[in-house]
This record gives sequence, C-alpha cells and structure tokens, in this order.
Amino acid sequence: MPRETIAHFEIERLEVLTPHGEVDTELLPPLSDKQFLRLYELLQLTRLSDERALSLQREGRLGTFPSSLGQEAAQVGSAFALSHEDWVFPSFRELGVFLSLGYPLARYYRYWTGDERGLLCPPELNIFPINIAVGTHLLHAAGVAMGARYRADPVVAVAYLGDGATSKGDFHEALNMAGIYGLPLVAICQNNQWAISVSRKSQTAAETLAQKALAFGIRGIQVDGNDVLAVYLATSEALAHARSGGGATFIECETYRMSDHTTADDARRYREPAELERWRARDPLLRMRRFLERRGLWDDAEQTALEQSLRQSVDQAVAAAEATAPPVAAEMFHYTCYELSSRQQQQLKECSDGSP
Amino acid sequence: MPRETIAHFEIERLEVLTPHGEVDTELLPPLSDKQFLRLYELLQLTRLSDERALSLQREGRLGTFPSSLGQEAAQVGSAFALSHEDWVFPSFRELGVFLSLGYPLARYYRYWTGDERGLLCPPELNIFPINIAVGTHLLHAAGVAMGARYRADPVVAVAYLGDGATSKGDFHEALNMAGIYGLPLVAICQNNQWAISVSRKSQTAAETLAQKALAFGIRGIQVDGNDVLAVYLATSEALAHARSGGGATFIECETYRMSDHTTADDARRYREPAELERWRARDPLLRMRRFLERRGLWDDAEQTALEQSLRQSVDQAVAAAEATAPPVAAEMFHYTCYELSSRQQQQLKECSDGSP
Amino acid sequence: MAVLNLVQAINQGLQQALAEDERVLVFGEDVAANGGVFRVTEGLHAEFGDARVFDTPLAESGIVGLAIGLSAYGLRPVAEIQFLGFTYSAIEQIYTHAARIRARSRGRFSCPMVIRTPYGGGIKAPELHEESSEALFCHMPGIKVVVPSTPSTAKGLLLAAIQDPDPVIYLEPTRLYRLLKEEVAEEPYITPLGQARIAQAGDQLTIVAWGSMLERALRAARNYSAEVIDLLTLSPFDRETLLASVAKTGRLLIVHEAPKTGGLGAELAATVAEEGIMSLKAPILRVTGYDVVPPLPLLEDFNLPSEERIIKAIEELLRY
Amino acid sequence: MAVLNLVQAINQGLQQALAEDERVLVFGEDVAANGGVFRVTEGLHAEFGDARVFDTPLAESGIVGLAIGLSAYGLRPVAEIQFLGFTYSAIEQIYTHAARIRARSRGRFSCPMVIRTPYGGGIKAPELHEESSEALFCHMPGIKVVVPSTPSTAKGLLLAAIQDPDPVIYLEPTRLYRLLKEEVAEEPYITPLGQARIAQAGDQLTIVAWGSMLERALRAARNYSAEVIDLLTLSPFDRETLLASVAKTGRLLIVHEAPKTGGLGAELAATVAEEGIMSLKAPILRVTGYDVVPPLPLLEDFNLPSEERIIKAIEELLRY
Ligand SMILES: Cc1ncc(C[n+]2csc(CCOP(=O)(O)OP(=O)(O)O)c2C)c(N)n1
Ligand SMILES: Cc1ncc(C[n+]2csc(CCOP(=O)(O)OP(=O)(O)O)c2C)c(N)n1
Ligand SMILES: [Mg+2]
Ligand SMILES: [Mg+2]
Repeated sequence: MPRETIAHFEIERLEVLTPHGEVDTELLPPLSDKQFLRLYELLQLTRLSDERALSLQREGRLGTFPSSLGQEAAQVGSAFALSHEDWVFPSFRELGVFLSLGYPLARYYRYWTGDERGLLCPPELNIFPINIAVGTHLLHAAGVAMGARYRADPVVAVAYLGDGATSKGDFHEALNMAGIYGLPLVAICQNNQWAISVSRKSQTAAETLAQKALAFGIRGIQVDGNDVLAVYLATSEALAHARSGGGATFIECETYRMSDHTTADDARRYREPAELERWRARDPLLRMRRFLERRGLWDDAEQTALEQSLRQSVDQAVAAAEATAPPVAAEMFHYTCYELSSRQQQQLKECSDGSP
Repeated sequence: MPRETIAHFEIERLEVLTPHGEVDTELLPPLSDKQFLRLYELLQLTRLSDERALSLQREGRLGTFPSSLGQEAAQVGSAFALSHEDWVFPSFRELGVFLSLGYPLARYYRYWTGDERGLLCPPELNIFPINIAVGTHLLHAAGVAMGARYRADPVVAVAYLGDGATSKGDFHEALNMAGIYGLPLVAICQNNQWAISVSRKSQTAAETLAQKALAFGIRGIQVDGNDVLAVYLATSEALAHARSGGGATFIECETYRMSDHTTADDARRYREPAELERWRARDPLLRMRRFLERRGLWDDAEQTALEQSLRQSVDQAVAAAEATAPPVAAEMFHYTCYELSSRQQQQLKECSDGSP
Repeated sequence: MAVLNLVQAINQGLQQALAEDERVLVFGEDVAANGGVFRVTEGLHAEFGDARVFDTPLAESGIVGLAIGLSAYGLRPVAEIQFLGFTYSAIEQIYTHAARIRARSRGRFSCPMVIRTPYGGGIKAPELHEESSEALFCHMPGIKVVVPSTPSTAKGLLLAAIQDPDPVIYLEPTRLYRLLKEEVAEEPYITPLGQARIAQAGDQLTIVAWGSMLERALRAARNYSAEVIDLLTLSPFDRETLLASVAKTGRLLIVHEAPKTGGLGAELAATVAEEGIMSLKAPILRVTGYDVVPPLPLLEDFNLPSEERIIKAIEELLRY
Repeated sequence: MAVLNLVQAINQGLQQALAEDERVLVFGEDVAANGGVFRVTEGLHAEFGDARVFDTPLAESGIVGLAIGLSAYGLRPVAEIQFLGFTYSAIEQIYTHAARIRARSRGRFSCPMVIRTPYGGGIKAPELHEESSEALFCHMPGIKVVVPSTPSTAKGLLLAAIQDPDPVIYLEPTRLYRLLKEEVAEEPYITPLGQARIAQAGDQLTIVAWGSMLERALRAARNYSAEVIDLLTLSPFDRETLLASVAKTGRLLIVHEAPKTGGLGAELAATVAEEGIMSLKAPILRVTGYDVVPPLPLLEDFNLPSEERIIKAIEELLRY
C-alpha cells in the first residue's frame, strides 16, 4: 500500500455583484428594496463618518484614527446580517460595523479622542470593547459562543479581524476550540491586503486565508469583500449554520485598505500608488450604487439628498461628542475593579485632591 | 459569477511496511542490509532503555519519566534520516531520537533524575534542551533554520512535537513563519492519539493533523508512524526538500502511546484497554523484525544475542549515571547568566556556606 | 467535620460551587475523565457531565481567553492551568484582557472568573512544574491573587474567589496538597479575600509568608515570640494587618519561594519602609529563593527557603 | 559630534552594529520598508537588504522565539516588538526560554539577543501603546532590562546590549524619542550595562528614576540638593550606587510610571530597607503611576507622576 490520498479539500469564493453592479440573480439575497437602500445608506454613512474623523484628527480634535475607507462593504454587509441578540467582537477598524448596529457615532468619536467612556456599549447592543491587541479577541468570542450554547440562547458570536491577525497564536487557539466544541461563531476576516506595511503575501504563504479553516475542521470561504451583497450572503449563511448547531465559519473578505493604516501612518513609504488605483475601480460604494441604479432605485438627486442628510447627522454627532464634559481623574479608578483596595482608595483621594 | 472553487488540496498518507512486514518495493528506501539491521537495533535499544527507565523510576532511582513505548519507529526512523549537522529540537518523549543520534544514555538518565547536567549536549551533536513547555520550541527551530539559511549552511532544523502541541499558538506562529521565509525546517509530529487524557479527536476537529500544513502553505503529509521505513522515507524526502531550498514540511506520524503518559499517570482512568490491544498488534518493532526475517536477515538466535548485548550497554549506562557525583549548590548559579550580578554573587556565597 | 487534605478541600469546594450555582463551569487540560493531574477535579465530571466539567485542547492562552468570554457572558468559569509555569503564554489574556475588560467597557462587561493552578516547589517535579512567579500577577491592577495555606483556607478562599466579581488567580501550593490535613467544615463557607490571618501571635518580630512557606515559617518560629502572618491574598494584600503587626513588633521578616529580586516580598518591605518605617528597630529581611533559574529536583532543596535559613534570619533580627 | 534625538541615536547605533558585525540582524513588524512606526529603523533596510533587516508576520511570540533560535545559532538578533504592550504574548518565550536556555543547556547554548520596544506614557496614544510593565521582566533571572534616558545613553546601551552574551530587553521611552536632543559621539561606544549614572549630584536626598521619568525628576529636583540617579539598567540594577547614595543622603525617593504595587520601586526600596536602613532619616517614598488600568489619553496626565507630585514628595522627605 503506497502513497494514498486520504483527504480532499476545496476553497470556494463567492461573488454576487460585478464591479459594474450587475448581479448574479441566482445568488441575490432575498432582501427588499428598502433593505437594499438601507445597505447603501449605511455604506455612505460609514464613509462620511470616516472622512469626518480624518478631518477632525487633522484639526487636533481627535486622536490617532484608523480609517475604514474601502472596507465599507465588508463591514456593513456582515453587520447587516446579524440579529439583535448576537455578540460582536470588533477589532479596531470597524466603524461600519458600529454604525450598522446602531452604536452612537458621538460615542465612537469620543473613544478616539482618548476617552474610555466612548466604549460604554448601550444596553441594547452586545459589542465588546474595541480590541487593540491584534488577534487576541477571537477567544472571547469563543467563550461567549460557548456560554450561549450552554444557555441554549440563539446567540452567535461574531468576531472581526484583519489579515495580519491570522498570524497570531490566539487566532489558532480560538478557531481550533471553535472546531472542537462546534461553537456558534463566525470569524469575519477583512483581508485588506496590508497589516500596516506588511503585505498579505508577507503575512502567510497560504494561497488564501480562507483555507486556514482547514486546520481547524471548520467551514472556510472567501468572498469578494467589496461586494456588500456577497458579504451579506456569506455572513447570513454562516450565521444560519451556526444557529442550527453546525458550528463555526471563517469568512475571508477580500478587500483593500484604501487609506493609510492610521492617521499616524504614511502608506506611500511602502506601497505602489498603482495598486491603490486598481482597487479604486472596485470601490464598494460605487458598485452598490450601480446596482441600485440598474434596479431603478437610485439617481443623482437621491444621492445628493442622502449625502446632505447624512452629513447633518454626522455634524450632530460631532457636536454631541465635543459637548461632552471631559472625564475626571477619578474615572481612572472607577472600573479597575468592582471594589477598590485600601491603597487604591488612598490613591484616588490623593489624585482627586491634586492636579495632574 | 457565482460560487467558484479557487483552491484544491489533497493530503497524502505514506506506508511502506504492512503490519506483517511485507514491503511496497517501489517505496523501499535505498538502504543497505546493514542499515536495516541498524534501524532494528536502535528500535530495540530504545525499547530496552525505556523499560529500564521505568523500572528505575519504580525503584525511586529516577524521577517522573515519559515512556516512548510504541513510538520507537517514529523516533528512530526520523532521526536515522538526519545528517550530522542538522539541529534537533526535541519535545520530552524522544528517547529514541537521542539514542539514534548517539546521545549518551547515561546522560539522558541523569536528566531524568533531576540533574540539569544531563542536558549538556556533546559538542558533536546539536540537540537543543528537552522542551517541557509543549509546542513552544518550534519557534527555536525556525530561528535556527533561518540562521542556517543566512549562513548558507546545509543545516535543517528538525523539531519533534506531539498531537497535543498542535493546539498551541506557537505551533501556528512557527510554521507560518516557516512558510513565509521558506525555511529549511521539518516538523515531526508524533500523533500518539493522546495528550495525557485528551484524545486526538478532542484536540482538534481537523480530520488529519497533516492538513494543518495547508494553513501555512507548507508541505504536509501523514505517514504510518509505526512503520520505521515509511517514517525514514518521509523524513528523508522532507530533508532533501528543505536542503534544496524548497522549504518546510510537517509530517504527521500516526502512532500510539502504549504506556501511561508518564510514570505519574494512570491511563486506565481515561482509555479503553481494547484500544491498546488494537495498537499492540501494530507494534513497530515486530513489524521491522518481520521485514528482516522475510529478508533472511534475522532469526531468534540473533534476537537473543542482540537483546543481551543491548541490556549490557544499558546496564553500563545506568552504572555510569549512578556513579556521577550529585551536583553542588553552586551549579544553580553557574549558568543563570554569563556573569553574575553582585546580588547573585552574594547569594552564591550565602548558599555555598550554608546547607539546604 | 471531616479531616481533609488540601486536594480534598479544594475538590469539595469545587463540587459545592458546581452544585449550588449552575453558572459555574470547570475546565482545563485533563480535568474531566482524568480528574486533573493531581486529582483535584476527581469525580466532578462524573457528577456534573460534559457541559459543566470539560477538557480543553492544549492551549493555555485559549483556556484563559475562553474563560474571559464565558464570564463576560454571565457564567462563572473556573479554569485550570495545569501548572503555573504554563500560564506564561496566557499572560496577555490575563493582563491585557481579564484585568481590563471592566475598565475598557466602563463596567458594561466584567470577568468574574477564577484561574486555578498548582504552584511552588518541593515536589521533585520536572522543569516548569515548580514555578513561583506570583509577583508577576501582583503587578497587574484588576487581577486578584490568592494562595491558601491550609485545607480550610483552601476551601474558603476558593468559594470566595468564585463569588468575586473580578478575575482571581488561585494558586495551589503543590507541596501542601497531601502534606497538611485538618478538619474542614462540610457546608460551604467563605474566607474573605483581601484579609490576612494571624497564624501565630507574638510581639518580637513579624514574619510574613504564604502558601507552602507558611508551613515552614511556622516551624521556624515555634520557639520565638513571632507574629506569623499568613498573607492569603497576595493582591490586594492586607496592608492594615501588616502595618499593625510591624507597629507592634518593630521587626519584619518576609519568606517566599520566588527569586528575591522583584518578588512580592519587595512590595511588602517597601510598604513598611514607606508607611511604617518609624516603628522599625531593624532592617527588613527577606529569606527567598535565589535569583536563579529554578533548579531541577536534585538542587531544589538548596533554593527553597529552609527552616534553618529562616531561623538564621530571625536570630539576626533579634540581635537589633 | 552631531546633535541627535533619541530616535536618531538608536538608529545610528543599529546602523553601526549592522555595519560592524554581520551576525547582527534587525527584524520585527514594519521595520523594513516602513522603517518602524517611529522611524527608528529608517534607512536600514535600504542599506543592508532583506537578509539583514526584515519584516515579520504579526506574531510577537514568534518574533521572540525566532530570535532565540537565531541567537542560539550564533547570530545577534535585534528584534523589535512594536510596543511594550504587545510583548505580553511573548512572555513565555522570554521567561521560559530566552532566560533559561543557557542554564538548561549548561552553557552549551545561549541567547545573546536584544528585544527593543517602545514603552511608557505621555504620547497620547491608544490603549496598550503606553505600558510601563518593566517590573515584570526584572523578576526573571536570566533577563537583563535596560532603559536609556538620553540620546547618548540610548546609543551606548544599545551597543552594549547587542554585545551582551545574554538576552536584553531594551526599552525605549517614547515620550523622549523626539523631546531630547544632545551631542552624540559619532563612533560606536558602549555604556556599560549594570551601572547607574549620577545625573545630578546632591546630598540631601536621593532620587532614583529611569527613562522618561528621569527627565521629570531632574526638573523637579532643580532647586534641591538632590542626588538624582539615572538607573539605566533596571535588571540587574546597580545596588552599590544606590546604597552609597542613600548612605550619604539618608533619604530616598523613587519615581516611576508603572503602577505602584509591585513596581521596580518596591525592589529598590526593599533593598535599601534591607541593606541600608541604618542611614535612613525618613520613610522611603515612591511617586508612581496609580494602581489602575492605564488610562486613555484624556486621563493619562493624571496618572503619570508630575513634576508637582515629585516636588511634594521631596518636600515631605526634607521635613524629616
Ligand atoms: C498584538 C499586536 N501587535 C502589534 C500591533 C500593532 N499594530 C496595530 S494594527 C497592526 C496591523 C494589523 O493588521 P491587520 O490585522 O491586517 O488589520 P488592519 O490594520 O489591516 O485592519 C499592527 C501591527 C497590535 N496592535 N497588536
Ligand atoms: C504548555 C504546556 N501545557 C501543559 C503541559 C502539561 N503537559 C505535559 S505533556 C502534556 C500532553 C502533551 O501531549 P502531546 O503534545 O500529544 O505529547 P505526548 O505527551 O503525547 O508525547 C501536557 C498537557 C505542558 N508541559 N506544557
Ligand atoms: Mg489588514
Ligand atoms: Mg500525544
């Protein structure tokens, strides 16, 4: 008995819209026109809120900020598929996810001014704090998924991560556990081709990121991450699979980080402008707009009206964020633990008495 | 453009000897009869040295000991393929590897009495210290592999690990790096079906361990780990591949831990005796012996003579190990760092003056 | 009341916590069918089943991360790490996440979880099986660290840790597992976190120890009028009891297994040097493990503070 | 001699080490084309190429583990971890392996490697970008920890660290990166490890600080006869200089950014309380970060020791 093939695997890619907004009707998700319009509105809202954040940062009114430019479809399309009771574990670049779920933009901005209160998640949402230590939060999603299963709650834990995050050990430990325990977990990877200056190719020799799922015996799929409908469809399928007890899915959304890594970065140092141009042609907003136009749902006037109204709400969010009183020193102590130690109480007193 | 398959993968399994010692001639590695006999001798030496360790432990003459019973083929077959200049990164159950490479048995025993001097590797070998923190040492192999490549040395870094180790984050980080940098590294996984009481199935939902290689874009293969010739062949191929610049290979050797996890364990608490019996029929020594017999190279008289002579050398090793003077307290300080700090010098003095 | 050793007392505490509160889950490597490598979880899997008591893959960061998610979801995970030496790969999860999720989420989420792990030397075990790195975790605001020293405190601290609203690292001194036996109350009870215990009263000097070193400190102190403080909670430690005792005795000796430099003894000494120095009649001495890589079994007795070394330090202090 | 800031001085040190010794390799996330997120490795990739200066995947444990293997093979890796807050996942590699391979192999293998990482607060950066957890690494026998405080010490300590036969963690105070400028000798030179520097002489009290807090301590001490010690090497710290200064001044103040409890200040205080207490005229005070989760930018100034808090402590000490 010589060399024998004992296992076969295939990785699939899903696309629904062409760059011109044409649609594969067989795959078109069963959404109403209102929902298609809502998706587009969220894409626009994300882009405008992001643009505003960048200009606030330039004016010194916001701290370092990671732009989501170019990744709106991956964020909005996936978040739109979630149910109210699902738990979300963001990375640090998910403005579109927060907005799609209804997180107050003013609060999001507060966080990026360096105010911890910006992460206080409203009670009706289950969004874990923004995760800065790349790749480490998938384990929390695994824990919540296991907790939900233990309580027989119909909750799915949805974690967002980047291509860079797939290199971290915790990514591996989390998805391996998701496989073993058959957890209701969906990992949404925005492969935006870069981890700061490290390209996707330098991050792993695997041909696709989706195939990393094979190491864990879970579902893995690649989608066109600039196609909001494909992302929505893949996420919906993964959620249904998870909710029905089928276990976890790893979704690779192929997209592109059109901006610098953050406002502290200068991407011209390490990547070709031509690459950016190629991806600009695949802009996720444009594609959805073309789809709506083809369907007779959209025109220039509507676009203008939408932008105007969205800009107004962004203005309001900025105003609200900036009207917030700054945090007081005691705020540092309040949530370190449930009850302060005697030394912490002493320190709190000392610090509230003095000035910085 | 709908769902499209964008990548295909296959996992292969290699077997050369049947449990009855019949051979797939096409795959028979080009070894001399002398080498076949040497392989068998090493298998026997490993088994007898292991047996002796267990009895020394029962008599209180050795500390906790992890037996390699049943895994001799995976250890000897792989180590036999190595070149003199290769670097080896053992886990903690590789008696057969140490012996095949010529590590002094007496020194190996010393280590397991709790004497750090037992790990002082002779200058002609490159065996890293036994690794207790499961899975963490593959990164050191990656570093050495990179160093070798940097210096254009024809060295391959060979790391041994268990099925349990594949769950650790460092496993993932190491093999991902091996893929990215195309490192001359061979990871030899002894899938002995158990990590203490945790079964292979509870360790990962992946169908095979070999397929974990797909996550890293490196070669992965499964071999019958109780078939010393298959293990030798797979390792030789992987080494050649690495030496020629082809990069890393992950080899899953399917084998079985026939003993308790260590002398501190009682496997009857968590596994069926029937399972052990099934594997006993696939004993790696028996299989190689049958192969030699079929080839007319072996008979009962030779077996008796071999066992006698090996027992003698094991006796000598035990005697040498036990004749070693115990370490002195100062030994604790000597290799903490190259030069002791003033506090360490003070402590060394205090401790050499006093008694425990 | 039954006479129990430490293993049995912890086992009883776990059993009672599981029985009383269905939010409690026990998991880790080899804790289910095998009952833990020290048999601390023996019988729990048989009684409570796969959903409550389960094995994990070999992934310590994963185990802690899983506990974080479970606790944030409202459960009460009690995770076992097989030995303290294997928590090192989980430090990011402990320090970056478990310690901070309450603060980062402004109280919306929290991590009421326990990490149980055997620690300390004196059992002739292989490398990394006898670590005493408790000080690392005492420098992480948001994390509590406790160490029982007897079967009774083992049970009471465990139940207190499980009820605590924040993450607690519960260190089990392996040398004591089967060494100490005493009567332990059958019904569940709490030994409050943050409170030290006067294990021996005295007025000539104060000795602070915890875990397995408490037993040694008590032996060494038998013939002295020494106040021996069993710290029990290392973080946050009981400043008041420490300062009150030193105010009375004027002399302080700290005993721990960990390397001296940067050990918890340093913080205790510094606290007294800052807040209680006026009552000191003598230097503050520390008898500790040396600043070395923890030695293998043949040398470990040279490293662990011995009764003799402790007595020598007592005598030295009393000369002032 | 050119006037350089800290970034430039470190960059020059790296460039010279690479040029002088082909065993030196520089790697980490974004250190190649991007020149590091603070531009510390700027130009090195262009000069020395892919084999000497390269990017790694996003895997900190991996980066350190790789350095261990490279150093054991005889090379001199200088690995960058992008921020100290991301070393936590590499602690197992640092503590279990880098610190112990010399001991475990009885000297056959060793790890002459440097881990460079930006650390400390005051730069209004996001969470985990302003950590000051140096004390954790000071409790690991086998690991050295150094912190420069000026461009000159930055270059000299870096070159010393690269030549050191053992693993060194080299912490770069980000607040000083572009704040301090001074003349730095062009040719390579060494600032010896293990030796503190008297940054200001004085005889009424001793102040110990390091990194970015040294700058603040010096400002606060301007109008006092304070001996300000720049610790430079945190592990092993310079006991002799510390004790000699306190013997002279009789008063000790320690300033650090890290949370108070379990910080390195505790070890310094404990050392003096053990070996130098007889010369003390006053309590040993510590002005430190609070025992809290490090706050985000809007609150960080409340947490970092301010000049005012340091002066208050000086005044208090001088009242004794
Ligand atoms: C553990 C860790 N290491 C390093 C960093 C610094 N860092 C922040 S974002 C980033 C790149 C992340 O890449 P990716 O996961 O692809 O996410 P993206 O930035 O593309 O959204 C790095 C290296 C970090 N935040 N956490
Ligand atoms: C990081 C770490 N976690 C836990 C342990 C305790 N432990 C020792 S061996 C072992 C199981 C290892 O399983 P595997 O990798 O399959 O190797 P095997 O014992 O089967 O040879 C465990 C959990 C350890 N040594 N290291
Ligand atoms: Mg990315
Ligand atoms: Mg195994």
